[in-house]
Amino acid sequence: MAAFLSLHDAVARNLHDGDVVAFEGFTHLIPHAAAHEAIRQGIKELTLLRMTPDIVYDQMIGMGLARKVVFSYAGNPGVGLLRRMRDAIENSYPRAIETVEHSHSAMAQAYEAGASGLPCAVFRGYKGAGLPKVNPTIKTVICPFTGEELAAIPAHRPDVTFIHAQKASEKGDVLIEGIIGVQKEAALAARRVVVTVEEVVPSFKGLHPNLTILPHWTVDAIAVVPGGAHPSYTYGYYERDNAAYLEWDRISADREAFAAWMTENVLRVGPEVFAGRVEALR
Amino acid sequence: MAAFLSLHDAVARNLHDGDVVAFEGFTHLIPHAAAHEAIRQGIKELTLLRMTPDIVYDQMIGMGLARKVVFSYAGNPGVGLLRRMRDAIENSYPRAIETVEHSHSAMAQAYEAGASGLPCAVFRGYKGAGLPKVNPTIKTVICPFTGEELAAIPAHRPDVTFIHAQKASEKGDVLIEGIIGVQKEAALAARRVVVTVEEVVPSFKGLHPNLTILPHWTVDAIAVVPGGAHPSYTYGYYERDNAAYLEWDRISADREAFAAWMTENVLRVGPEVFAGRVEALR
Amino acid sequence: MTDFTPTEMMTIAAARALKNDDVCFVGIGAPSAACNVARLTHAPDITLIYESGTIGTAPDVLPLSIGDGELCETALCTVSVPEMFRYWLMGGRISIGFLGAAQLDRFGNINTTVIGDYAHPKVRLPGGGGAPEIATSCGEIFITLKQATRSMVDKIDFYTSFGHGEGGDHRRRLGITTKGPTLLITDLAIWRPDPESKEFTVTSLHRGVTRQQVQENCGWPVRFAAHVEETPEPTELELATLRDLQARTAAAHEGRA
Amino acid sequence: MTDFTPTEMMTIAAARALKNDDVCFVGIGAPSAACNVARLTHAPDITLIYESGTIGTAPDVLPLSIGDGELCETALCTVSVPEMFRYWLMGGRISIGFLGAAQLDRFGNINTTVIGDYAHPKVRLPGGGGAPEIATSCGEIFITLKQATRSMVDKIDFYTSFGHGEGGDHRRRLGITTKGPTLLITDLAIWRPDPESKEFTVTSLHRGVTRQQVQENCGWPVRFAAHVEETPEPTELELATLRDLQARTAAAHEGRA
Repeated sequence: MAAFLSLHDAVARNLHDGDVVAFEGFTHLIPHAAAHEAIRQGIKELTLLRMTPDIVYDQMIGMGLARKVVFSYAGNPGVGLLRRMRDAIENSYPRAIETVEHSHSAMAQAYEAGASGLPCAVFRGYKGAGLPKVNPTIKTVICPFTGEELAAIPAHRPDVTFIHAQKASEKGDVLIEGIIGVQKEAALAARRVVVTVEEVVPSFKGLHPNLTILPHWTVDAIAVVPGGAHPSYTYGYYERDNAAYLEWDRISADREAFAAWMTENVLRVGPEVFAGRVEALR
Repeated sequence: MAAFLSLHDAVARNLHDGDVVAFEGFTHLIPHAAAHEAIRQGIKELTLLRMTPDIVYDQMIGMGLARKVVFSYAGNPGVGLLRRMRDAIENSYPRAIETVEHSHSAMAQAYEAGASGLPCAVFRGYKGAGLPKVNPTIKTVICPFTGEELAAIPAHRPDVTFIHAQKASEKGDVLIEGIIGVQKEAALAARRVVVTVEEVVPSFKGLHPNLTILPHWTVDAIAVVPGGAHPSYTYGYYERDNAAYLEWDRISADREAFAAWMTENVLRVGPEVFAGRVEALR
Repeated sequence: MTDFTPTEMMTIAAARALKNDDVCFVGIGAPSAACNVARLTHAPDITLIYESGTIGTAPDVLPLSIGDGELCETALCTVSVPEMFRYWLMGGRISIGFLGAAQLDRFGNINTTVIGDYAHPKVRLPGGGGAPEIATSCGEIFITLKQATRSMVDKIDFYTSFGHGEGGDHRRRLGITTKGPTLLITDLAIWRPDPESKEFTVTSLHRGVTRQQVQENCGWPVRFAAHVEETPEPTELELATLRDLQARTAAAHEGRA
Repeated sequence: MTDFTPTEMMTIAAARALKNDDVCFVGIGAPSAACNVARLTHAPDITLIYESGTIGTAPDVLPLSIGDGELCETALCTVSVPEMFRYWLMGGRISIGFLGAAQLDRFGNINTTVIGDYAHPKVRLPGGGGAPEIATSCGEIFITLKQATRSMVDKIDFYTSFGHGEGGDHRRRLGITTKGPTLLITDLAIWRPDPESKEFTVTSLHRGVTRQQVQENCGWPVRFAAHVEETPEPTELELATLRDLQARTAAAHEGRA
C-alpha cells in the first residue's frame, strides 16, 4: 500500500546497497530528484537498469554508485555522448562498471515480461546484429509451430523501480500522462515501487477510463516533489530544459567540473530546489 | 487507408467465403450489425475467432456460416448457454462445426502476438488443465534461463477483423473507449480491418494523448451504423440491452423460433434498424 | 433475526471470507454478489477486478455480464484484456480468485466445459473462460456452489481448471506456486482442504443444516473436521445489503436498462 | 536560385525520397529534419513515428530528443514504448526506417556502438537504441550520413544494425524478410544498392560534386552507376521550409525552452 513519505525516507526505506534498480522515464518524467536523493544517501554497488542511461545515470555512475549498468542507448539524447559513463567504461573512472547492452525493443519487452510475471521475453529481434555475440544473456527459442528462431532475454525484475508522475490521488493511486514510456511495466515488474509526483489530488473520479494508472496497492511509497523530473519534463506542468541537456555536455566533459557541479547542485541541496528549477519552464 | 463505405459494401469487399474472421468486442462494442450483414450476404465456410462467441456467433453458427469456431467461453454472459452453438456441436445442426478451444488468457495473448507480428504467443498457462489434451495447437517452449515449461499457441492472424467503435475522424482514424477489450490487438493482427462506428467527427484534436486509437492507415473500411453494437452497448452512447440477452435464451432454445426471429430481424431488414433498437437505451 | 435462504447464507459466508485489502478477480453470479456485499459492508477498500479489464470497480447494481458499462464507469481504470491477463493475472497481482463450477470434485478440481465425452458431449457447457489461469495465478481460490450430487461428483468429466489434482502436493509437482482452492462455500456448509490430503472437509455447517443433508447432496463420502462449527447467521446489515443489491439488480436488468 | 550547403542538399534529397502515404520511424538529427521537411512540402499526410511512442506527430519545431513534449502534443496518439516496439515496429507497420551511422560499410551495415574492441573500446558510442530491430522490421531503410573516410569504412568495428551483411542474399539467408537499406543519402551523392551484390552504388551526384570528391571522402573503392544523374537542386520552397524549421528549432532549444 502506498505510503506518503518525504523523498529522503522513500529512498532510505526502499533502496539498499547492491539493489537492482530502475529509474525509468523515456525522455519524459525522468525521476532526477529521486536519483539525486540516492546520490546524497551514498547508496553503493547498484545494478542500474534503464533504456537510455541519460544524464540521470551519467550522474550516478560519475558519483560511483553503480557496479553494473543494463541499457540500450547510452547517449545524451540529441546532444551526444554520456561522458561520465564513457569515462567509467573507457578508463574505469571513478570505478570500473560492468555493462549489459540490449536493444530498445529488447529492454522494453524485458520490462513487459517482468510485469507479466514471465521468466523471459520472447520476440523477433537481434537478427544479424552484433549484440548477441557480446551479451550472453541474449538467447533463442524455437517457435514450435513455424520453427522460426526467436530472441529470448531474461525478464527485468528490479528490486525497486523509481518513476516520476504527474499526480497521485489521496489514496495513493498514480496517474501518468503523455509519453508514458515503460514506466507502468517497470513499476509492475519491480518488487518495490517509489513514485515522485508533482501534486496530490483528492481522487481520480471523472478521468477518462482508459488512462495509465498505477493503483495504490501496486505502489510502496509516494513523495511529492514539484519539478522532480528536471531537466526532463512533466507533460502538463513544465517543459524539457533542453538548454540544460546541452550544458551537461560541457559539465560532464571534465572530471573536476562534474565534481564541482554535483557538490553544488546535488550534495549541498535537497529536493525542494527542483520547484525553482522549473519555474521558467512552466 | 480507410474508405468510408456502406455496411453492405464494407462487408462484401472484405469478407469472403472461407475466411478466418474475428468479430471482436469483449461484451462491450460487439459488432452485431456487421455480423447481420455477413448473414444477409450468406458468406460461407468461415472460421470464426472470438473469445466469447456470445449471441453474435450463436446467430452466425445457427445460420450455417461457420465451419470452425476458435473460442474460450461459449456462454450467453450472465444468462447461460449458447443454444445454437450447442445444437451445432451436440447435433451437427444446421451443420457440424469444428471447435478449437482455448482459455481467455491464451486467446487474448494470441491476438497480442498477432498484433506483434510474432508466430506464437508464449505465456504461463494451462498448468494442470484439460484443454492441452484436446487442443493440439497448445504446445510448450522451455525458458532458456529458468528451464520453466511455458505454454505456446499460434498467434491469431485473421484474414479480416470486424469491430464496432464510438467514433471515426474524417481521416478515418478510429477511437475506442471504455472496456476496450482485445479490439486493438484483433485489428492489428488482421490483414483487413472493418469498423462500424456510431458517428464521424471532424478530427480527434484535443483528445487525451493516451487513448486507444487505430490510425486510418491501419483500417480498410469504415461504415457508420448508429446502434450497430445492439444488444451489446457503446459506452457513452447507449446501454447494454440486458433484457435482449435474457430473451435470446428463449428464442435460441427452439430451432423454428430462432429461424423466424432471424428472418424477421436480420434477413428482412438492413443496418438502419439498429438506431431504433437503441433509442430506449440512450 | 429475520429468516434467510441457503443461497443468501452461501453468498454472505463468501463475502465474510474477503478482507479489506484483498484484490479479487470476480466472476459472475454468487461471486459477484459476495464480493460486492463485502465491499458494501466490512471491506469498503477491497479491489474488485473483472476480466473485462475493469480495475477497482464499485457497481451499484450487479452486472449481468462481466463487461457491463457500470463496471467501467465506477472503476479506477479500465485496461485492455491482454493487459488484464498479462500484467494483472499472470503478473501475480490478484490475491483471491472466485470460481463457480458445474462439476466439482473433492480436491477442488472444476469442470465447466462438457458433461460426457469432450469430442461428443452430452452437454456442451460454456467452457473455462479465464478459469484455467485464474486457478493457477491467483494467490488462492474460493469456490461457491449450490450442493447437489449432480455437481459435487466423485470424478469430473473434464479438468477445466486445476485445483489440488489428485491431492497432496500435486500442485507443487506441476510447478504451480499458488495455494489453489482454500475455501469452498456451499448453500449448506463451509469446507476447507485438509492440510495434508487437500481433500475438502466440512469445517462449519450453516444454521439448521445436518451432516446427513450435506452428505445427501454430495457425490463423494463427506469428511467432517474434528470440530465442526455452526456458521454465524447473516446479520441484519449483511442481509439487507444483499437483498437491496439484488433488488436494484433485478430492476435494472428486467426493464430495458 | 539561392545557394545551399551540402548538408541542406542531403536533408532535402532525403525528404524527397519520402512519399505521402509512408509510415516513417524517425531518428533524431538529419532524419528528423528530412521527415518534417517532407511533411511540410510534398507529403502532408506522411505518418511520422518516434520511438518514444508518438504516432502521427507534426512538430512545429524539431525535437532535441525523440521524446520532446511537442511530439506528444501534436501526435494522433501516444502509446507505451513496449507497444511501440511490439505492435508497431515488430508488427511490421512501419514502411520506412531512417538511420544515421558513426561507421557505415558498403553493404549498409551500421556501427554506432564502439570504435575499437567492444570489451575495451577506444570510443564508447551511444549504441543501437532501436536500430537493431528498426533495421530488420521496417519495410525499407534509408541512411543519411555526411561523407568522411572515418565514417564510410571498409570494415565496421561492430554490427550495431544489419544491412545487407556480406551482400547478395545475406538477409534472406538469415530469415529477414524486409528490404533493408535501399537508399543512402550523403552530403555529396545519392547511393542505391546494386540489385545483385547489394553494394551501395552512386546513382546521383549533388550539384558541383565530382566523382573524385566522393571517392576522397569514402573509405572503400566507390562504384558508380552506368548512368549517374545530377541531383536536382533544392527548390526555393524546400530550402525555405528547411531553414525556417531550423531557425525555429534553434530559437526553441537555446533559450530555456
